[in-house]
Amino acid sequence: MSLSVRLRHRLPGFALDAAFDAPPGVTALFGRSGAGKTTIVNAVAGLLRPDAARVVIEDAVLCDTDAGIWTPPHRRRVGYVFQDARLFPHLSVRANLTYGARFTGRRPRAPFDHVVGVLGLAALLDRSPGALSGGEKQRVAIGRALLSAPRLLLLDEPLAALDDARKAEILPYLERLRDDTQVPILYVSHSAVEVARLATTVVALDAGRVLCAGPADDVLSDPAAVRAIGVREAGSVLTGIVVAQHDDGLTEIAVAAGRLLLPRIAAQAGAQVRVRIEAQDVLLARQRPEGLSALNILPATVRATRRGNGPGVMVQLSAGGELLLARITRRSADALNIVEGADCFAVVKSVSVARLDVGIRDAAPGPRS
Amino acid sequence: MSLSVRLRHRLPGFALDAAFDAPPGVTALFGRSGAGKTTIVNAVAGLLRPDAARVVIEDAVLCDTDAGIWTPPHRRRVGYVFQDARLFPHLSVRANLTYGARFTGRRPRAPFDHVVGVLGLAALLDRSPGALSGGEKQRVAIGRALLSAPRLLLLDEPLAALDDARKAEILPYLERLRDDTQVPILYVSHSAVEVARLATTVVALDAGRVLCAGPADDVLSDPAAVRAIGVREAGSVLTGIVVAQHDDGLTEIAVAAGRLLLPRIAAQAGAQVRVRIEAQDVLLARQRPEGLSALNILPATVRATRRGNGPGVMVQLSAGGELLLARITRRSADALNIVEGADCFAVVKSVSVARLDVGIRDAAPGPRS
Amino acid sequence: MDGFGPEIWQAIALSLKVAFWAVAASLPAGILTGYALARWRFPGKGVLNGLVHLPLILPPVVTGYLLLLAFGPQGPLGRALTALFGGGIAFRWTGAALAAAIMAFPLMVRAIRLAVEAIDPRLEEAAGTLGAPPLWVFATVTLPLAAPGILAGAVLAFAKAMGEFGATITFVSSIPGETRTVPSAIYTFLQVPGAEPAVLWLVALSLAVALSALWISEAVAQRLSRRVRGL
Amino acid sequence: MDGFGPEIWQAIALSLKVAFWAVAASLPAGILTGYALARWRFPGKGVLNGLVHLPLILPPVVTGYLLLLAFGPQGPLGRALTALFGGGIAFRWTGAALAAAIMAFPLMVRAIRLAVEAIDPRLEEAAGTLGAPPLWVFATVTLPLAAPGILAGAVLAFAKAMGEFGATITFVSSIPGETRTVPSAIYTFLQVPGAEPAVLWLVALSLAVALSALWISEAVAQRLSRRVRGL
Amino acid sequence: FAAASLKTALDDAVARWSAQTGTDVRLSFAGSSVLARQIAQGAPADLFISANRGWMRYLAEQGAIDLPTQRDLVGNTLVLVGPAGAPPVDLSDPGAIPARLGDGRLAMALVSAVPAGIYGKAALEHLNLWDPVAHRLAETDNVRAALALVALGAAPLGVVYATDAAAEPRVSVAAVFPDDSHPPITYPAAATPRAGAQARTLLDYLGGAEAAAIFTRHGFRGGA
Ligand SMILES: Nc1ncnc2c1ncn2[C@@H]1O[C@H](COP(=O)(O)OP(=O)(O)OP(=O)(O)O)[C@@H](O)[C@H]1O
Ligand SMILES: Nc1ncnc2c1ncn2[C@@H]1O[C@H](COP(=O)(O)OP(=O)(O)OP(=O)(O)O)[C@@H](O)[C@H]1O
Ligand SMILES: [Mg+2]
Ligand SMILES: [Mg+2]
Repeated sequence: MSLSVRLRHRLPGFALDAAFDAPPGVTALFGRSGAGKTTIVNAVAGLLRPDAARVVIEDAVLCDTDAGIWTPPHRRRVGYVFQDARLFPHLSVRANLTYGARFTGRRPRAPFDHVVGVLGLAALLDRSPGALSGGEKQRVAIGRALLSAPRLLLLDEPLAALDDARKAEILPYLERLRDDTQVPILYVSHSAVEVARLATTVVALDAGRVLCAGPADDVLSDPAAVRAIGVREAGSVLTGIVVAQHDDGLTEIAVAAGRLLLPRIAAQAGAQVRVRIEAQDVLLARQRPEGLSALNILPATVRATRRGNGPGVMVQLSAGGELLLARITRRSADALNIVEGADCFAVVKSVSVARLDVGIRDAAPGPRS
Repeated sequence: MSLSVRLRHRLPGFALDAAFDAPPGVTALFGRSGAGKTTIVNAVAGLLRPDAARVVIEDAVLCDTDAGIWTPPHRRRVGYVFQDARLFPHLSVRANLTYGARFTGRRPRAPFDHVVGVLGLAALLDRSPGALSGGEKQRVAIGRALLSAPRLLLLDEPLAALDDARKAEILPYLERLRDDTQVPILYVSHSAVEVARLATTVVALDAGRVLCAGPADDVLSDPAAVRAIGVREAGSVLTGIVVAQHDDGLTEIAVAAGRLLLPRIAAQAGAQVRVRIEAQDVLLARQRPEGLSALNILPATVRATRRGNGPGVMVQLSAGGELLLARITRRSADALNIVEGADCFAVVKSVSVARLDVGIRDAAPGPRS
Repeated sequence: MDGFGPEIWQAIALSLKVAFWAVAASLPAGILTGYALARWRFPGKGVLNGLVHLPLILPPVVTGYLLLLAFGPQGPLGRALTALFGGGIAFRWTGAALAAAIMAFPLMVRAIRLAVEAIDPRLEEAAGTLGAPPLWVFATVTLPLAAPGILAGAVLAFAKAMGEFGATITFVSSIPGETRTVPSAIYTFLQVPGAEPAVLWLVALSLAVALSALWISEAVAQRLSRRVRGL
Repeated sequence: MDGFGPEIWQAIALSLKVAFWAVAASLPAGILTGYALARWRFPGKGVLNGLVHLPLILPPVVTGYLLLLAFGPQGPLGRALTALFGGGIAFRWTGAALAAAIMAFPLMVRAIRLAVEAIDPRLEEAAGTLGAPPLWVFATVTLPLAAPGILAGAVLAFAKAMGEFGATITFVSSIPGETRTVPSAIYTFLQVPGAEPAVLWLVALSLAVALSALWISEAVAQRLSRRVRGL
Repeated sequence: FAAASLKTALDDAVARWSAQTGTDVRLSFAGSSVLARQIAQGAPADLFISANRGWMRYLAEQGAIDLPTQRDLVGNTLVLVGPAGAPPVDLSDPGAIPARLGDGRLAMALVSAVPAGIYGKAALEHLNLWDPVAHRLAETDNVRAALALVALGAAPLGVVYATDAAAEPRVSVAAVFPDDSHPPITYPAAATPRAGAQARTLLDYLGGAEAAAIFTRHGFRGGA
């Protein structure tokens, strides 16, 4: 299923004019505070009636101002996790979670116990929302949306209030949701780690306009686009296949350019994985370095370099045909003579690639086996 | 000024029993969702009446259940940024910001225009809170607390809803606040980057109890403590002095172990800085590596290694007397024979140390010049 | 003065019956009206609002007279009722209940309207995104959240209905056992020199009844509003 | 029938004056009581609540009579007033205002109480952490946020005061220019054979006045509640 | 202070007197019971005109009126009314009223409290008509409301004053109760102890012939 959004709306002091297509999978809305992310999500959910809009899921037209079509929110079947949790204060956590259940019709639903387990809500089921902590509220809100068997998930900064450990538990679940079900997800987040891990498509917004949009791998490794997102988070995504699980807790992954050793990933040999490597975690050397604690050294060719105003240089590498980004200082680039066409070695520490950055794809993007 | 907190409180299904001392500067409350962070902050603010408590700022006893002392919230003079922004809906942004101004007495206040500038609120001043985005609300809430000239700042996840760019603008301001004024800050955050950058003291909570507490440098570089915080965020903090600003956008900093070249820091030569280096950003080599794009190579000695269940090894190094953490794989540790007492070289990429991780201390911790 | 036994108890029972049914029967209309005034925009909203307040502004006698015009045996509504059910409501306790309901209606509606206005519409939106159709949202979100206000409105209306007299006696007169409620009994005694002790008796009785209803409702309200706060 | 000019206008002006002062003077007490009932816990809260509802439950005539007993020239409070200010309020327009205020009080209090209950106490907490002492918090946070409810209460009370009659005529009689308000004028005309046109006239007039007040208040309320929502 | 049912007549008479003497008079109309209680509580009234003797007696016992000034000002007649054009009812036939009532009710003011009701009950008892109708009453808080019930067709018959019946075109008199069937219907008037000379002259005026003519014009039996 795919989502197509075309919106124009004026608010006092703010004008939104955005259009993007979201293929199946997770589409991340990225942008600064006040860029218009929540406004877009509200329009998709039908909570905002835009001046002009056309929103289509697969072939269901949710709203088309030209044609005078308007589907009311409750028939849009979107699961919306609000930026503010908006739990029903008069219902228990359990009743909040099951609120949407009676409207799911015959669509397949996530099993209640499973969602509760993943989100760590078991101990809270009989509590009242007023007595929950900020993060607990947000987890209940996520569960409530998931259990309404939506045909589109809208997540507005769902994990912002959560600690990393909790995030690390919930992210794989969202991943599985993305891969197992065909539910498209519109995901608002400030965290490039989350976005890189989940998103198939990234839409970068600024002041109500789309700055750039496209497949996550492209946008996140496009130095120009990366500027809009925030330099620190630039990185590239390599696709690989799990080759073996080693005894010392490392997983060996074959990527186009060679082998990577990463901290254990819970995936069978043969499973396809996406590995995000932040540009700043990549070191370059002209000769293959020896005696370093870094285990992963990939041969690569410089495709382009881009110098900004700062001290850094973004280097686009081709590693076995795949794109790899490295961010080094200008001084190093000059010293090592990193120019277009130069051959070099990319050094990536194993532990630099934290677990949060590795996404599992049980099913390869393409026909299932 | 310093803060001392001793609390016991029972809620249905949750028991808080925590005690810690917060020296001047920023004290970070760290812990998972539902650990009791907000509960503690509420008790300090006087919004919760704990079963048993003693809260002292400097020598003002805010509350002492044994002695029957209870200062009502409005006389505690705490600036509280709530997890939910709690703006006054009937007042404009400007009126929200100035709400506390009339109660400041003769205490020095932050200049209005300055706070508005730092938080990027100028365009919002005449708006109503209902029409703000999530991040905008939170910024107004921060400004409101700052402008009330508090003698203690309570920040409950103030930056969670903000994008990195905005965070990077606000953090230096909080830093300056910490250093210029003597206002102690109790800071709840899930982000180790924020905590490492700001915190002088870290208090790690779990299920209502203090797991460990102490100076930020110690706690954040203590592998045991780091486990509680989340392995990914382990790192150490080096203190140095700005030596020179180079033309290519790099700043040279002298630390005990040698020189570091970092992306430009807006500080005068001679200024003292804290540089947080995440354990995972440090590579080790037994010989000084050549021809690497990494500019910073510090000689160091292994003080201890700690192997967990995972594939990683946390290596504690002494670099010129300062503590440096490195996280490498077990495989590398074995290959390079990293054992206690071994001499080695620590490799740190310049760009690994993002600006968010560098804190400026105009005034050295100690007597001012 | 306690010799007047059965007639008094009859009046009290009748008052309770009338007030109860006045409130019970008008509650749905009151909720609908309060909700409409709080949430909807429609032409004639101002007129509806005025109409609701009318019984408050008009002297009760006038309201009673208008009721008589409409529901009397010759009135259009009265005839319709007779045709439909084979009996009108004039001179019946049902008529007294109608008069009490109409007099109490503005109080009930105002309380409900305030309660609905205080509900955060974003909660209703959230329910909508979960697939709940508007009526279901109303029943499961709006109504429970407005419950304390609805209860307050019902209590006000009940108190008013217990005390109502002017419109009632004008509309359905004062027939023992049928429409002679406590207030009209009190009125009767007030007209006679020297009956003050009887009046006191009756006043005390009706107070006791109304106040116990009030206090019970307070207890319920407290529990309700704690639930609504989510504690 | 429009020949009775001045007397009618006098009654209308008086009604307005009485209703206005009844509302204006009781508003502070109404706000305080509504707030106390919504937020405080104190012994005797139930009693206070009952007391406030009393005028609603009692037949107006009884309330008027009780007022007469207390504030009449022979009553204890009446004597005290006379001693203090050299003049009582019985049979004066001030007395009419008192009667109207007391009759309208329960309506006002209930609306205010509901509005205060709907305010999120966490906003008041937030104001407290900013250094605002409780009274200031009340004035700058609670009061403005309750404003729509307070207005609603005042409007209800005003409407009730405009229509009040039973207690007024019992307490202060119906003296032209002093205590003959529109409702008591209506009452007197109702007692007289053949005065129906005058009654209609009066009813229409008082309706016009009350409804315009109502509509103006609605407009204000709408603006207020938009502000309170923060839009 | 005067009973409300006297309003138009008294307004007329007093206006005439005011014009003649140039003295301002303020009239307060309400139910007799209300006014009597107010006077008992010290209301600033100079004259009191009651709709029945009971409340006057009540004040007299309290010493709140100046007894020697008491006099009956006007009188009234009790009639049985039916809808306009209704045929006369024979009061000597005990079955006539119940027959006319059918399953309707007889509208009266409160028979135990309001003067018109008390008089009406006395009259019916005197004529041996009470028992059959005692359970068929629709009692109202005042005689005007009883009249309205008949006028609007809600009650087939009602017992009201002649003055009321005359002013209401939608009813017609079906029978007149003989004067001896009930205590005399009079409006006693008296001055209060605080009344000044002017008030007393007004009382005298109201008892005089000119005023009687005015009262008669309004349907009362003047100068009783
Ligand atoms: N009124 C209450 N009654 C019962 N339990 C409560 C109440 N308030 C909070 N709790 C519980 O106390 C625990 C601590 O809550 P607290 O809000 O302090 O967590 P927190 O550390 O701030 O979490 P978060 O990071 O999610 O905001 C939670 O488990 C919460 O469910
Ligand atoms: N009702 C409104 N009236 C006027 N302006 C509004 C209204 N609602 C939102 N805005 C403005 O529109 C802009 C976009 O708001 P939106 O909530 O979509 O931002 P966002 O991208 O979600 O930001 P954040 O990350 O801070 O939540 C903001 O500048 C906001 O102030
Ligand atoms: Mg948003
Ligand atoms: Mg919290």
